[in-house]
Amino acid sequence: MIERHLSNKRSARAEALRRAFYRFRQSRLSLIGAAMVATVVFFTLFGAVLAPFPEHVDGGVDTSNRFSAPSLAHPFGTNELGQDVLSLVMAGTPVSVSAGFAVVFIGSVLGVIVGALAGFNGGWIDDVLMRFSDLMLTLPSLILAMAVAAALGPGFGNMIIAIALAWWPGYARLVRGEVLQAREEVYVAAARAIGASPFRVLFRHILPNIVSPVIVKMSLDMGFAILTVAALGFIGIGVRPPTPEWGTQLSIARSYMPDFWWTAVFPGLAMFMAVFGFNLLGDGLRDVLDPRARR
Amino acid sequence: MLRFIFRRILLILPVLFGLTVIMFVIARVLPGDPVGLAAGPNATREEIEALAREFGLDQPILGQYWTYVSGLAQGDFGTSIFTRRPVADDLAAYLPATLELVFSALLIAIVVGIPAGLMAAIWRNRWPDYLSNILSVAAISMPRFFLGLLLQLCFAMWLMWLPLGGRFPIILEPPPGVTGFYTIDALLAGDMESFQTACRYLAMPAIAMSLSPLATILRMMRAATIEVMQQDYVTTARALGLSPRLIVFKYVLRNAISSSLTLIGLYFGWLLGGTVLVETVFDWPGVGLYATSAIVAQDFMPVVSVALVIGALFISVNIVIDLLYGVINPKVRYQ
Amino acid sequence: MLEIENVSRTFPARRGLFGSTGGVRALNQVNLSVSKGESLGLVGESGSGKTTLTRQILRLDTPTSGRILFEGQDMAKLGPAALRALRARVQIVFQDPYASLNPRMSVHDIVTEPMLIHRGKLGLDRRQRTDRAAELLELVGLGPQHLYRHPHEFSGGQRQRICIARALAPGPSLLLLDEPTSALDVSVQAQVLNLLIDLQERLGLTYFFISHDLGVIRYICDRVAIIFQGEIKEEGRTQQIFDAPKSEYARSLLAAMPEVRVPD
Amino acid sequence: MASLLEIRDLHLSMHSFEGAAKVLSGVTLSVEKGQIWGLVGETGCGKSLTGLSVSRLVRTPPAEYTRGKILLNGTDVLTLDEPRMRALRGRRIGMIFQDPTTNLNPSFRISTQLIDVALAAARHDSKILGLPATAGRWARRQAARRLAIDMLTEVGIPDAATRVDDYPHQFSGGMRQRVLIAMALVGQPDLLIADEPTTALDVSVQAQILDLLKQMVTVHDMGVVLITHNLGVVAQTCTHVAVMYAGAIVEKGPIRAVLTDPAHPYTKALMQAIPRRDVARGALQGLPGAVPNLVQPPAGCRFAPRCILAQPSCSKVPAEHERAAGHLVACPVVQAAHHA
Repeated sequence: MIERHLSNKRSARAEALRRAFYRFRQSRLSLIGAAMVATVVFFTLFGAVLAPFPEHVDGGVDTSNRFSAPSLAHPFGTNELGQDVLSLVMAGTPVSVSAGFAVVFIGSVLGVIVGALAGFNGGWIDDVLMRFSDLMLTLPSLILAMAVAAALGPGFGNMIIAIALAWWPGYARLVRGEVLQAREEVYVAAARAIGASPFRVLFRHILPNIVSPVIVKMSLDMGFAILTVAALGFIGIGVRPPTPEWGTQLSIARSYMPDFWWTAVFPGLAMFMAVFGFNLLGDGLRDVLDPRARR
Repeated sequence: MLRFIFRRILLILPVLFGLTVIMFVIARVLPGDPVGLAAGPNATREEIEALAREFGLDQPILGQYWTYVSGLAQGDFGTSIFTRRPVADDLAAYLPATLELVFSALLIAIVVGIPAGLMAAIWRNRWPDYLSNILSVAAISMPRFFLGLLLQLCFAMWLMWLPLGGRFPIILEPPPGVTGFYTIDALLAGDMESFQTACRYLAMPAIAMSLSPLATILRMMRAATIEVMQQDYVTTARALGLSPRLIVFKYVLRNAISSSLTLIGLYFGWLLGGTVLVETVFDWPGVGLYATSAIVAQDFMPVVSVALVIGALFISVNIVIDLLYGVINPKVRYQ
Repeated sequence: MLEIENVSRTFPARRGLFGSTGGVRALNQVNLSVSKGESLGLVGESGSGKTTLTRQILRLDTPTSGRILFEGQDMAKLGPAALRALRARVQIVFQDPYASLNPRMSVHDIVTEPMLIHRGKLGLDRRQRTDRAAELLELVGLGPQHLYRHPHEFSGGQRQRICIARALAPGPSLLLLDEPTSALDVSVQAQVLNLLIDLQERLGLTYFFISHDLGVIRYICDRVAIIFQGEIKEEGRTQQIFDAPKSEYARSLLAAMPEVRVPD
Repeated sequence: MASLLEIRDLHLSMHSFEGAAKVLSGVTLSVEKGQIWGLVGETGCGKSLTGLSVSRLVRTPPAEYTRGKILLNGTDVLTLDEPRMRALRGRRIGMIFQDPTTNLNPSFRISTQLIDVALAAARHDSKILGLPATAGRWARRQAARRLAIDMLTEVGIPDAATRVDDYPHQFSGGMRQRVLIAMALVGQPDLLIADEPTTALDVSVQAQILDLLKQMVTVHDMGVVLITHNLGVVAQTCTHVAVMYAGAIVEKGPIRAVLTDPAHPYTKALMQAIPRRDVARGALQGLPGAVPNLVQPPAGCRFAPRCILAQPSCSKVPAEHERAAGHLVACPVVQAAHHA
């Protein structure tokens, strides 16, 4: 008899989803953002495969064909080594996106652990953890990431570790604040009153209710993480060529401006579009998931 | 009030101490071979060891740390392995340039961002709001160094209206140093020509730098204004016949600014960190460029010092913001 | 059943950014006792110490001095296991039915959670817990068709019924009712009050009913205590206090009570 | 002579995700000077929207006035443009809201807030400040300040001349509500709309504020609409009462008449749900069922689905009939019984 009501459970969830989707659809910009992110994800998966000149992606050069302007054969032109810029830009997508994702993932996991510990326990644990993350926040994240990346040496993994180390305090602050707020909710007092263990209170009653702001921050941070990855590449302490990376491409192309502007403009635009997409999507998600920020 | 300021200033000290520890850990514990790099690829073992001795790098870490911190207490920031000059001198030379850039960028961001945010909120959900929304998301998404390159391409290379980079023409004498800000120094000296030159050099980097904080301040201001406009006291003011202009520009504005203020403080720190990229693009002789070249050379004394100075600046600005907050918000003041 | 003996709670002085505040004495030498099966009403205005007192009884907070005995046991001396067992015996229903249910949990999960926590004592398996939850929902005037819905699908009165079902789940003997009807409309309030009376008769519950609404207290309670600035100003049979209040404060409170009566 | 306030057959729809909710359907009410009307009903019955509509503070869209008039001294406020409406707010219509903590701006001294309201009202009627229309800025400011202090004294703020420059958080809840009453009265309005003015206050403070309201009506010769969910507050304060259910007034009249002889089934149900002095334990009567969905409200009487007297004739919109002098009930079943 009770099983029959399980269908209620599903229909209720579907109804909630439909409402969320309705709100999301209300904002045309977030839909555009979602479409852009879908494109970015598509190129992340297939960019290297679909590139018209895969041999250039692997480091092949074509010195006879240096700096040719955008044409039908090379819509984005070619660079100082005669490599097809379109192929490099397409193949750069997985590098930036996976690095960005890894940074946000590691940063948020670390930050959620630290923030939840601090906010839930309070007392000296809170003091120590929060003093430390405040300290990290005082350091400009880019300089910190640069220092760590330089100390660790170049390389994809090192770069991710370096940026993620500068990234977690933001999540720790956010999560701690949310936990502190959720801890005062009446339903948490109710859970404690029925004898729930601290572990249960944290995992069953507090954390599920603070997932939304964390997801919103993650989606907004994806864009910034991609930017930071590119910034390190631009300064010359990120990924090294021949790994195709947008920031590095831009930094090399800089010296060939203004005559060969296409070598700089197209990787830059790719970067901008990817970040723009994630930010629009994040905005839309915030409007749907975070009732306090809803306009 | 004075006691509050004093307490806050005392609180800076442990933070600075913590910063030195963090930076030292990064600099010394992580792998890397600064001496080897500084000595050059052809240096012999003996040469490298001599260099290491000269900079105290042969001592144990705690010893190095102690030397550094006790030096700091006397205003000695150590010596750069790479430039072989005292870091303090380098900082004194580069810091004013960075501050001038950051303050101009912040000024642009505030002067444009706050009114624009207010307007977006007033015209909420109509086309000026939509436009400002798209533009601000775009501005936040724009990599600062790419924007810098585009500005250079457009205004310096094609139109040739503005200089490509640098802070002042090398052939000219910069205005006499009082504040270290060329624009203000030129004005103080009454030298309008130098002022114009300084502004022309400052324009592109400051704009490239200001766009993202501008957009963030705009969005924050918009959200804050909308929130304030939904407060009960605004309904009461409307119900009692106050004009919309009075309500918005007197009652709403103050409350909205006071909630945007904290964000501006946070953004100051972010801007300080972000100078690295813009200074690199525009060859702006500030601490960002200094830190970048030091990092690439794995020369850590300058990096530690830049981080310290930026951290101290960040905290000081936030103390000032806290005070301002108290001025605007009577509840905090009287508690 | 419940004895509150000389309980005081002082909140220590706090140092703020711009100065410090003095200590606050939220409860001062409070003495109360509730016997089995009765309803004691606690009346007070905001800031009178009502909520602080509830938190002491639930052991969510500890008195600065004095002690609270539940069925003869000093609550402060209970070990963790005994405290957990106590949590099953003393339950609470909060004021705001919109805030006191976790929005991410289904009614089933909300009502079975206490049984899950106290499964050692209750000895119910998964299936039995679900069945019991369905029974409880029927007991409070809802039905098994509501089991897999979420709190936001219910009205205020229905939510308060869910809260009552959750409070009954571990089989308590004492129920703290902290303004359970203040957030509800009168017609719904009447239903919830009647439900509470009905449950008390059926299950032999003891009520500790906190409210600022004198009418509600008069309707439901056998005895009343009036609290003001952390002190009990008067205590006695409901009838007696409403007919002939002794203390000055009780008199002024009753005079201010907005009664529905035809004006002269 | 026109009534002070006359609401005629007011219909209001609210557009939302679910569709257009018909939140007010045929509200008719008239208020004269010297009367205190209690507008009672449960959550969502439209009592607050009715009050806000008089000051035209309901945003359109999402709201839309589909029918009816709101006549203030004979002028239909629904036809006025925003500047002319603003000339009425504060000057002809004063308003007080529920929460005294959030209705004062925390960042400004109460003197600033009171003076601004006084100056805004004086722009439409310079007599308020007791100055000729030609008076200079400074003189007007000074006069407004004096007026503010006088008003604060009148509403019972001790030592008003010094407290006037305090910030809202330096006052207690009851005192803040007094300040808000002073603010609403500073423009010498003819009509005061008080929306749950005592709900956020303790009982003893509530009694004081209600007494103050009654006193102000006699001193300033106003009409008052007191919106509340508490019938006890109405009994204590009002001269007249109107009971609302799901967007319509079901019963209204002089307070004595309605309380001694409640006729509409909803009014009766409401009275039986209140724990009064003579009600025995367990004898309260709750009202089963729920408030109807206003997007698709029941045709005719909206109370019919929960009504014990419901009959087929209830599917038509009920007309009001006069039960006694000024005592109107919108229920055909009761009417039939009354005439039988």
